[in-house]
Amino acid sequence: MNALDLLFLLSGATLLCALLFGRTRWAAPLLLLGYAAQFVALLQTNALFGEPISLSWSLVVLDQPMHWRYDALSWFFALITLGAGFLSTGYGSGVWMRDYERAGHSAGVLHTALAANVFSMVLLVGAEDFLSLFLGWELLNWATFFLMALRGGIAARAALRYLGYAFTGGMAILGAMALLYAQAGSLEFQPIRESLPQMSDGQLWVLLALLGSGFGIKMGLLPFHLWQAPAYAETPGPGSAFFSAVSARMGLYAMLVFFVGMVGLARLVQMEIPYTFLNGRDLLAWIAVFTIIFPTYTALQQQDARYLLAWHGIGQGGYMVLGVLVGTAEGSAGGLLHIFNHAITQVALLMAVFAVLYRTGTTDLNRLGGLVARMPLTFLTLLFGIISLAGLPPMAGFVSKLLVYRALLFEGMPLLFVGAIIGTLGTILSVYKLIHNIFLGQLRLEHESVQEAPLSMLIPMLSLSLLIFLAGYFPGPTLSWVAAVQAQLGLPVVNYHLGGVYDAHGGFNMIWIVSVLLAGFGIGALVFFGLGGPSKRVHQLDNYAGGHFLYAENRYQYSDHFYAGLMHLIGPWYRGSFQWLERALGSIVDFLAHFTNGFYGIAQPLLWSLAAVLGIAVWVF
Amino acid sequence: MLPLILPVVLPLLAAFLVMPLARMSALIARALGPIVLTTSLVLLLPCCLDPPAQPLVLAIGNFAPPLGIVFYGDRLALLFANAVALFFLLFWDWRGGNPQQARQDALMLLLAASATGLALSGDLFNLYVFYELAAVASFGLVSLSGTGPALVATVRYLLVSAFGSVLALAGIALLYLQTGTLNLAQLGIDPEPLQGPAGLLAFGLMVIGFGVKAELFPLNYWVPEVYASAPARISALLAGLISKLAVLILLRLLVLVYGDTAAPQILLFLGILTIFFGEFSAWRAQDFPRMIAFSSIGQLGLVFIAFSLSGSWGVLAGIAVALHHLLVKSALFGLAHRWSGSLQALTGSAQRTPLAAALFVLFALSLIGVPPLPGFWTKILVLAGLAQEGSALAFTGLGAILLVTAVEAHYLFRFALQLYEKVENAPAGFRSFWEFLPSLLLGAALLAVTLRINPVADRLRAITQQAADRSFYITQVFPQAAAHRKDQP
Amino acid sequence: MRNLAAVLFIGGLGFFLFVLFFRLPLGAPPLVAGAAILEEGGETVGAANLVTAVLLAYRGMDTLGELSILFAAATAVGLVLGRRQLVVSDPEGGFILRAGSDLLFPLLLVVGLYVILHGHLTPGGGFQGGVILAAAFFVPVLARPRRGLDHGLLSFVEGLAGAAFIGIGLWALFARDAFLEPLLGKGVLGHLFSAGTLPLLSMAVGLKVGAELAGLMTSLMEAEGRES
Amino acid sequence: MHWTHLLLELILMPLMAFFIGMGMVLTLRKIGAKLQRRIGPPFFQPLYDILKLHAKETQSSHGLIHEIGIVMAIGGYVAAETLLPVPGMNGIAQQGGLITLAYMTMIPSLGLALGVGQCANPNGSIGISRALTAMLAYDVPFILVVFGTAYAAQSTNLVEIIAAQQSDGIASWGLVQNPLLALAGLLALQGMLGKQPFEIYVAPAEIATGPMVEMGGKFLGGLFIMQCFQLYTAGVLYTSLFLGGGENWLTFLVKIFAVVSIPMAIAYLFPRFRTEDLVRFFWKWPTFLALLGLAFVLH
Amino acid sequence: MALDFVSILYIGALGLLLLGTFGLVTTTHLFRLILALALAEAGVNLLLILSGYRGGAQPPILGFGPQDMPMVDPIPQALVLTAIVIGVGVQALAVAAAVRIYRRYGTLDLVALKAHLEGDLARKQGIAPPKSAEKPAGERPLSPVPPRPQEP
Repeated sequence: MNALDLLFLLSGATLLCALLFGRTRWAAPLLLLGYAAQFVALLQTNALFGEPISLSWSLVVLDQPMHWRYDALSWFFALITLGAGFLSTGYGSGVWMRDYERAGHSAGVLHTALAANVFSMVLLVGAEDFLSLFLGWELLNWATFFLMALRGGIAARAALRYLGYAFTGGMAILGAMALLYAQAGSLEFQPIRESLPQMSDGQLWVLLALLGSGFGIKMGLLPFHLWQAPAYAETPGPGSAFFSAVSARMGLYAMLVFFVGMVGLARLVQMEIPYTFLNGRDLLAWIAVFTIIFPTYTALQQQDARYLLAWHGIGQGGYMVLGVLVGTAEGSAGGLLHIFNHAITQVALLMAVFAVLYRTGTTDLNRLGGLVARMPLTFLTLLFGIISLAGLPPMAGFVSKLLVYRALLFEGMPLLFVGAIIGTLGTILSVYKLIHNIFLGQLRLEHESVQEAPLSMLIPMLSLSLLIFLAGYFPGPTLSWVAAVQAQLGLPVVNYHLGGVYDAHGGFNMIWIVSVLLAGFGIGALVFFGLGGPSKRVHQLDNYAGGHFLYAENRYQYSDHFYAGLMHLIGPWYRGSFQWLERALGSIVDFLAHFTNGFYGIAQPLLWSLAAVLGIAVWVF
Repeated sequence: MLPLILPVVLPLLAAFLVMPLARMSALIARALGPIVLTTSLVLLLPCCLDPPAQPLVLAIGNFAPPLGIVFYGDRLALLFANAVALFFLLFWDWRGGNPQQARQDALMLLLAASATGLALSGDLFNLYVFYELAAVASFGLVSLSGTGPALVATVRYLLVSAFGSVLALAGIALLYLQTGTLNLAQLGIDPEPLQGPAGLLAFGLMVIGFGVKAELFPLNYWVPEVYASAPARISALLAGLISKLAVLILLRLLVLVYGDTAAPQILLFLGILTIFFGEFSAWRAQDFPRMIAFSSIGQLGLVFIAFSLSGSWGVLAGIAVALHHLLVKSALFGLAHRWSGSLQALTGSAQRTPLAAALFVLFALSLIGVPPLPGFWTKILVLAGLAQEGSALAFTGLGAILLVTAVEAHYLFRFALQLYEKVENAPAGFRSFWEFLPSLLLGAALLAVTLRINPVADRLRAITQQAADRSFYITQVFPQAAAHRKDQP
Repeated sequence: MRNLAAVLFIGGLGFFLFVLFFRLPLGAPPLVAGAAILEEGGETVGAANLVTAVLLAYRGMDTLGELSILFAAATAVGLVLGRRQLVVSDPEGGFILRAGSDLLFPLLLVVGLYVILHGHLTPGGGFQGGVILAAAFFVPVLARPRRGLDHGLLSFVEGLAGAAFIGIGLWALFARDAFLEPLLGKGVLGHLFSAGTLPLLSMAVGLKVGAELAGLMTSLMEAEGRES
Repeated sequence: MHWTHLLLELILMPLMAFFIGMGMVLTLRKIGAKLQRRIGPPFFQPLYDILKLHAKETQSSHGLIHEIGIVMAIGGYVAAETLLPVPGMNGIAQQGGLITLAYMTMIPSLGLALGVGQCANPNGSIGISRALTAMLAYDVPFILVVFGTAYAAQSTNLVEIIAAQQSDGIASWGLVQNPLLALAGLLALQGMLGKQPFEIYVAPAEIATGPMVEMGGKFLGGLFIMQCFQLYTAGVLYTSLFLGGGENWLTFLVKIFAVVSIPMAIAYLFPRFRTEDLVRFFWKWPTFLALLGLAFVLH
Repeated sequence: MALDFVSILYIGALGLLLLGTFGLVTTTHLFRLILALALAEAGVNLLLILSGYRGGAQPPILGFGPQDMPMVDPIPQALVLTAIVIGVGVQALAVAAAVRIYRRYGTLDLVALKAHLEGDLARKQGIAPPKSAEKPAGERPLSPVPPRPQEP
């Protein structure tokens, strides 16, 4: 039994524990232990820097072998999965869960759903043939659906919508599998890899469309992104955090395996679209850029913190795809690194928002404000998170985005570059609105006695904040993982050092940048606190504007239509365009159903049977 | 030889006797059916679990084929015969209490006998007779409740069924006109003349004729209303079992005579239309029986598509899909016994009967093909086969299956979520779990198959090997013909 | 519109059917199974009427199925029409009807039995005779609707007749290991007591058909007359 | 490079930037005064202003973030200056690059935004909302300009970009090589500095409606320092990208003062744009110019 | 090929079949449908019996005619006998059902009956009567999550 067997066993055992003991008091410690044990087993596999490791067991079903194997890519994704599982469980284990149960929900179900998600992801990222990939994929889809739906109500409807998308995606993948099987005679990766060069461009385009949409739906790539934000936002706290960290990235994982690992970017570039200047890679890259822009600006419109963050989660996925598609060492490193950096960022952000929800009972951005003095540590987490999310130094998100920008720049892709930047600017705008509307501005009277988030929630939040900062300060370790993944995928490998990267176009060193920035803050503090006299602290509720006292009972927080001017301008550009598409599809299904149902409403449809007979007669004649 | 003939004859005998007996002792009359079916099961089960190497071939009355009628029991036929006994026992009206109980039992026994006959008979006209017997018995059974809707539905069903019979009979006449024989094996010895337009037309007529029971579009308009108004047990048997047996006739014809012609294309085309109409209609269904009735139509479309694939792949895929649907759809109709009302009214049912709701979810998952449940393997067989086929129609079929499966998943889980919704005054549904015991058993069977997928697949392959081999069938029925043919080349 | 489409469809179908049919060897179809039966039917089964030989021996299973169908139909009709107390409103027939029916009854009975018993020799047989028997029992009902027929008795007869058919088959199964194989001596071709068990089977068929058809017709008539 | 040397550079660069920035503030005010036919402030007025503001007695703070915001505003620029090479001093320009610098300059804006947000004055929040929107507007052409110049030099390293421009006299200047980009950059600069017609988010004329509404005393003083840095950064950045950087201190100073003078001169010619109009403007003309310029660079 | 005796018979058989089918597909009156069904069945039975017919052959009864004359195929004759009885059974059942239906609904028109059927079924299942709201069973598919807290 090797380490990978152990990992799978432990993952299954954790799921079983959740199923059996999820309701009991020791559920949380037990599960935390389970995730930690999986983590240790994952480290033991040494799949990142060592040789890929195969599962000792394999299945043969209907003559189709099913293997599992962990390589650097699997390891990287499994690491994020297990980390997210561990932290979310930790976050939701203490008082949060007590509250959740008091509201009439079942802790056992939540634990089970979470463990099932982790288990299916551990299974998925080890897939070594399409059958095991699809098995993991579907398990994940249903585990996700389960976790989304378990709160009922709006969440269930969002989950159903998710299911509509995800299952359609699954079917697209299944169709692609059938085509691949017909071509390669097998579903294992190796024969498929060998048969892919023989395929015509037409066949590859079909595969690209099917697999691209199948995997893209999970990722929330345009135009399949509509399901994601409501579904993730309405999931209970730990689940939401877990999802946003890693769930959608499984689509990216599968895309990496197929499009980068098997088809290869070079082949994608060769696939010209007739009558345009575009090729396969450009097409995907543009989809990625629009995935950055549209969801980001949709996020800007949101009035609910959870929705806002969930929309950003979709948008950030675009950077990952974009970076990988650029294909240079820096670009793919940036894309891959952003998976990790975004995961920690998003988890921290959502945890902070759910902490606010836990304390105040709402995440409505128009019903909060001024909480900074009440929940300073949560504020700190959110601050670190938004700086990272917006891609500003000195946090982790900056490093990965910088790599992507540089790659785009040196590859000469100005429009994609500008698209990415526009997305970043939109992110800055929207995260400022987030932090402003929750923590700054007017404190509402009913929140005057709000306490800091409980310790069980603070610990994961603060440790993640630290991680965000450290991953920005010293990106070397994470870059070393990414480099191993690049080598695994056959991409050019990035030259990294502890502080950043260097290459023919220069490089950057985060240690210097961050150090200088910190020193700058020091100087700033020195100037500010040293030069002037002491300042007088005004009470939070003691405010005036334009010479008039503002009464605490009156709501004077500027939160509604925060960017009214901008929205006035760009609102009509994209408002509801995809909603329209979705509704149109729904209406088509509706119409078809209506049409087919009509047949069953005919009083005397023997004429149809006669027509069938006639048709057959014509056919055979 | 007893396993071939007694499962057909004994239920008939019992059916004839049950009404006179009921006048003497209700108890004996009630016990007769289960006893007979159990006997059949006992006779058949050894053949199915440990099948003989050679198929059982029985010339009725010792009249050598093609003079007399032949019963041909290969692994496939025996499996289905076994399934008949098993499913009739499962969905037997154990409760009783109907004033017309004896008649109902008699009809059930007739249906069982005809179903077994459909599985075993190797003579085309004999198959037609059993098919008609199944039809007439089912007319009686679906109108059991005697309500207005049931009667109207029955009459509509009867009309299309009779129309189909007329066409099927015309097809049989056309065949006989060309070959002078009705024995399937003999038809297969020299299929050449039948592969012309006239032979194909005969096949087409039979497709339409037997397609009525097999819920083939456009002959399936009776399905939703009949299943909505008939007792759920009967629906389970009709949708699960009888439809598959009707397909079985077409399978035999395809394998023996029409394998290399345009016939599979016809099936593929109609199958695509069937799956499309079924699943899309189900999407709008507002009550549970009709939802699964439409879903059943869709699944049978899948069966047709599967059987249209060439070679033994198609047979394997078809048998797998058919057996899977047999299991799942019967079980779903088993749930419809209490969940007979609108979907809306079932909101929150999981609160009172969590087991039934869980079963529904399990069956729904398997139905839409979620790995590792058996439904997935059957579906991937069909899809891979279609992709290998490579024709435009096959790709259309591929796309259609994928599309409608997505639709199917949506409506099934729309309902599943409804079941799990939290409401005040959750509907009671089942009074005890005995009421959905058949579904429970079938669910357990489904899980067992999931775990033992490879042995089951091996078994299916062995079945396919026999069923898909044209010359094997012919040799078994006409040893001399094979010898004769061997000399020829 | 619907009729127009129907006309077009029927026309098209008719065209194809005619074209296809007239390519076939009409009037001289291949004689495969039939030839063998014509060849050896007389010897193996011992019935002069080869149609009856086919019906009751070679394809006895079909006949059994057909009996079952009729039985199923009768049972289903019984189910559909229900078993409530009959209120027959039809008045008693006139004198001529009554006298005619009284006269016809024995005549039909005898003819029916004759046709049944000679089924293996001359055209006719269980079905034909059974229908005549049914008519024989139905005619008095027409004349005297209120009297009706005893459905219990009918069902008893039909049940027993069906059971007898199967019983003879099973007897063969246990005696000769083949269901429905004709037993007993073949006799001399053309004699009344020939063809082994065939006349017995014919008898069973006749009785069953007669009972069932009579029952069916009476049920329908009763249903017609019942006021609700 | 010896570490003491580097340390010295790191200390000197922000310090110089501060003083040059003060000089720029003075210049701007002088130019404004000249245009309005006033005499203008005395030479040390900027320094007086800063000292005066810090010396004020009423300094109401709305909380820690209010103060940290100012710290971030100053600190961010202090750090940014070390990324901007000046003649003879490169600082850590090699370790970062153009994009890093661009993002580094957003830190002060974020700090300011946080500080203003904490004040709970709706008018302040409105100002921030406008400022961020304006940033969205002018950054698009600006980023295109950055892209074009960096792509032309095949480097994001400012030292190399400057070196490339100094290789062949004026002919190799960015201004000559890519005049369209230079023009677009100039327009972006105008927005970045918040000068007319893009000064709505600063709202210098309406104290009560803008980011500064709650700022007094040393808070305003901090912002004043920040403005010095901001002017300096903009001038040096533009010079480095298009005017060949500084061959020596003299040309360097001339160039950067010239650069910041232009917006001031233009400013008085225009009325004010509304926020939406501002966005519309920047996404139309400068972006178009920059794209055109970029096309020249790429081909 | 001239129209010989057999051809005329075949034309008759097919004609009956087509006529019955025409009736089946055009009429909506239940009783007429049953009659049309009988017509089509007759046609098919004729077709079936013709499939064993050989020109100039005698009935398959031994000792009925001259010894050396060819006899017609006895099998179709037996088949037809079976088919006729099957037809009788089905028609009897149909008529019985029609009687009950007429008593229940007072009409034999299938259009009306189908409307009754749908209406009664809807009432029994507790769903909206057909063709009223035109609303699918649950939500529209892929419908946006309805009461979203954010602005539209």
